[in-house]
Amino acid sequence: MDSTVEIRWHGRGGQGAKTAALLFGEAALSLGKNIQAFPEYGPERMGAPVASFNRISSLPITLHCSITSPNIVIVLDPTLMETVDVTAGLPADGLIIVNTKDCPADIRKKLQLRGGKVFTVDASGISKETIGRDIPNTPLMGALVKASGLLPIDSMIKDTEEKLKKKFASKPEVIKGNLAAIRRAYNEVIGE
Amino acid sequence: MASLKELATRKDPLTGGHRMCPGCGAPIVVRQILLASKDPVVVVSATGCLEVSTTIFPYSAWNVPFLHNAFENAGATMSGVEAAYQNFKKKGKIDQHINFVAFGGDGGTYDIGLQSLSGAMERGHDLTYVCYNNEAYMNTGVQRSGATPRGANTTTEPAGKVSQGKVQWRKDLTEIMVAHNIPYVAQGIIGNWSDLTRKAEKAFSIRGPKFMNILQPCRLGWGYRPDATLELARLAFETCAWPVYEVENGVYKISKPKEKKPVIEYLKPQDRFRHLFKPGNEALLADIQAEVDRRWGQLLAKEAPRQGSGQ
Amino acid sequence: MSKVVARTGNEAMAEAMRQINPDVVAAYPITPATEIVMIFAKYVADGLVDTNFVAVESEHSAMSACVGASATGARVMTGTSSQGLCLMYEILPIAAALRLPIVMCDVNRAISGPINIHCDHSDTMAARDFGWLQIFSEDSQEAYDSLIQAIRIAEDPRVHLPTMVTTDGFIISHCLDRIEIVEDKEVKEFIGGDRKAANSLLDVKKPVSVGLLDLQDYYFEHRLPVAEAMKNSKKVILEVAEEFAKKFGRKYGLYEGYKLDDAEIAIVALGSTCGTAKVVIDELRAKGIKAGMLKIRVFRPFPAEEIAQALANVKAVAVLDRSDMWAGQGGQVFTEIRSALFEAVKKPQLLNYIYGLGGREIDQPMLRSVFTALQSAEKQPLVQYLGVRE
Amino acid sequence: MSEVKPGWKTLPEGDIVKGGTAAEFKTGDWRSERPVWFPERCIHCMFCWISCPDSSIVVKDGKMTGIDYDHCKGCGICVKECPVKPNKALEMKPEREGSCQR
Repeated sequence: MDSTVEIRWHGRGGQGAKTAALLFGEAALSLGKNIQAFPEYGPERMGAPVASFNRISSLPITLHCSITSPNIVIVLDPTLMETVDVTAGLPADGLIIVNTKDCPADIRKKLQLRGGKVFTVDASGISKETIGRDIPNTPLMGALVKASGLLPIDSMIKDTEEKLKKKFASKPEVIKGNLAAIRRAYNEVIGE
Repeated sequence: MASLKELATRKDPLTGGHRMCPGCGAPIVVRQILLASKDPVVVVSATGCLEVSTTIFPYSAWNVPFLHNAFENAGATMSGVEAAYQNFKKKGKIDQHINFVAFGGDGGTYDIGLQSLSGAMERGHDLTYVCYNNEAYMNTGVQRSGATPRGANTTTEPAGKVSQGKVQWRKDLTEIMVAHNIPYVAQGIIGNWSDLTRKAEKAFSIRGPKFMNILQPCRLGWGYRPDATLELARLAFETCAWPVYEVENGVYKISKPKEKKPVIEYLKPQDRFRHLFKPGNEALLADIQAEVDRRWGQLLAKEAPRQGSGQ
Repeated sequence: MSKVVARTGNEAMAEAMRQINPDVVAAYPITPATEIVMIFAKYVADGLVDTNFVAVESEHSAMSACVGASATGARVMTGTSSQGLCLMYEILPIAAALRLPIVMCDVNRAISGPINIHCDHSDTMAARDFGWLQIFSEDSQEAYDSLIQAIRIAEDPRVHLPTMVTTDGFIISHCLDRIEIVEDKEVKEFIGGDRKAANSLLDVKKPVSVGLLDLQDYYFEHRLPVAEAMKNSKKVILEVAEEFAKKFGRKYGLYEGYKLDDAEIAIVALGSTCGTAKVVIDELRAKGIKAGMLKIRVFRPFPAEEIAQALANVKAVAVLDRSDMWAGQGGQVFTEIRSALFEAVKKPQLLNYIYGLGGREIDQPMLRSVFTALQSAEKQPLVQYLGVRE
Repeated sequence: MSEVKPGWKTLPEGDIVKGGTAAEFKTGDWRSERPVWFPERCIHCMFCWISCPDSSIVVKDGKMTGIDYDHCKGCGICVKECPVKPNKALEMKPEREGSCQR
């Protein structure tokens, strides 16, 4: 991977789109990549559609402009597809990963998508079962790794475990749940 | 006092389509207070959640004239609006009565805007200043303010390994306003629309400076389910953590809960106080209860005894 | 008919304010501008004006109240100086972006630190990027005349920008001078009735929202029109000046050339220093030295093309800055003039003198020394400090 | 989806708009759950109307007539404040169900 891979995360304020981009960026960094992770800053409140972004590259990244044609789009909340143009700028060989109980074919129809490759995973369901709350962002990292092949899953999980250990030192169950969620989403994500 | 049916015939001062969080209390404060005005209103807002989220160009949620200037100057800005109005009235250019209402969050009122507010009150402008008080700087991400209660977790005075959130007690702005000897000061909550609209009606019936300090739970900064906004405010009243009262021309009138609940019933449902319930913090909880009791007692003592007054 | 009276700069400004009879004045005391609002407050107390005077608790609140009042469509004025102006800085560009034609009497004074109450232009120069028109006055007469013109300029639909008219602290503000005052009725006629605002915050039937949050998609589109209005204001300033000259006989422009047409050496200056310089220039002229001066009256908008043209045939020019912007490359006026001359095919050699900070004296020998240096300008350092001890 | 926004020459002077334009901005898509109204249970007490932060309870002639789903963000306050017993006149329902059985 010499060229830069650009990722756009679509979520709602409070859903963890920003955190997902940060966590994924950090994991890629510890695996030797050059990375950027940045949110879209606005006055939007909890529940409002928001986006965050990653650039991942084996070369230094000096671009500081917004991402308009992402290689990968991740949708944290399926209801966003009703109003947000989630496929905007997605190239013919792009990937879109959606947190939904729907099948990829249904999503393709819904988005009227011609090119690209569609993946779906019930990240909300997985997080409810593993973490106990609807926080789809961590499982989607697992789905992203599987769909994109950007990073080896074991190293990514190991890195995330270390990050979470620092953050949730007193709550081992949260760490366990998150790691299980990533692993399950990695295994359960369906492509076309 | 206007019934809900009557209030519902008035034009809604705020449209939907603003970008406040789902379940936010601030627009509830605005709607309940402004709906209570029979006369037209003109609004000034300090910078803050309410202002930012209701006026993203070209979308304004305000169905009434609205002006935003800066963070710390809602009092002064409204002073200017009101002075111009008085001038036009004197010259016969306008005869319509208008209620002037300034809104500020606790940051814009207790802290950075206190001087401007104090000046406006002291100069006697005919305006009502409403603090929608969510007890921290929510717009910038839950930083402590002078209104933040002791023990609350904020991003600039967080709960950590060696400290348990905000160390200091909150400042009593309502009493500072009472000390301005203005004709009407009220402290209230959202969650009791009849009390809040009645207080607003009273404020609008009085000429001169009025101040209202309205506790408004913030789901982001306080951490609770979005449908519990009004319920939490009621708990603040029922535990006397946030006394509900009014001071008209120096005379106190206090709303007393049927039964004063322990303050932990109010603290427990909120994420910002979660750390207080960890083992080792019992003394701090007791401390908070003691301070609530002390302040409540102090307030009760200010109310003139009803018996024997001949009224 | 005008009458000749003795007035200090502050009195002259207050007199103009009385004749303008604004709807609202909000102000706070600060030396050396205090007198303006004190005198005006007495006019209010005596019923000589219809103004609502708001004696606020700070300059920040003064400007905030001015914004609030102006948003109703009222004609609004204020006065301040130095730290007071500094305290207003936050609100000054808001007034401009909201296109509120507030008019301010600004008495130039040094800014802290160290604290100093005397004249220099640091306060006003630091406010040069806030979308306010800035008109400097050499004396009380100019301050009086410009303040009356400022109402017309600021409220012109092609401008709709706030405007400050300045005098030099103490040197003019507290110096009794001969000035000609026109009749109240004539001022009223010249101004032409009440302010005509397109929108009013008091229009409860057609509610507007003013001062909204702009994001990446609109902020830029709301900033550019201020620059455009600033450009357009040049024409308006000249039109208003012409009408003023026709009615009252005194002529004003964006700048004033003093014996500049055939000058070989010249200075550029603002404010009271220009009066002293005129005497020095006359002396030099008597000795056959072709000295001249360009007095900048309007610093915002900056008359760049006009100044470049006026200085084209001068051999050497010294720009006198009564403020230092601490950039290590001279003062604000110098930087602007240097930039204005960049494209000019014919341009003078430029020198910069920073002088008179904190009320430090600027007298004839000092000004003579500047002209002497200009005679061998090529040997001089680019930026020099005049009148400071080594 | 990209709207054409006015340039600086066509925008009105100053930072000003007509009041109430936010009604054109839809926030209904913020919802993950929606309140559903059961008119037969409704006593038209207006508690939901006076408590709604999004001005999304539609009232005509002193009676509740429905919910403005264009703007309702699904906070659930209306349901919580509804005093009707035993079954409230408002209930929260998931905004959408999935199609894929796994």
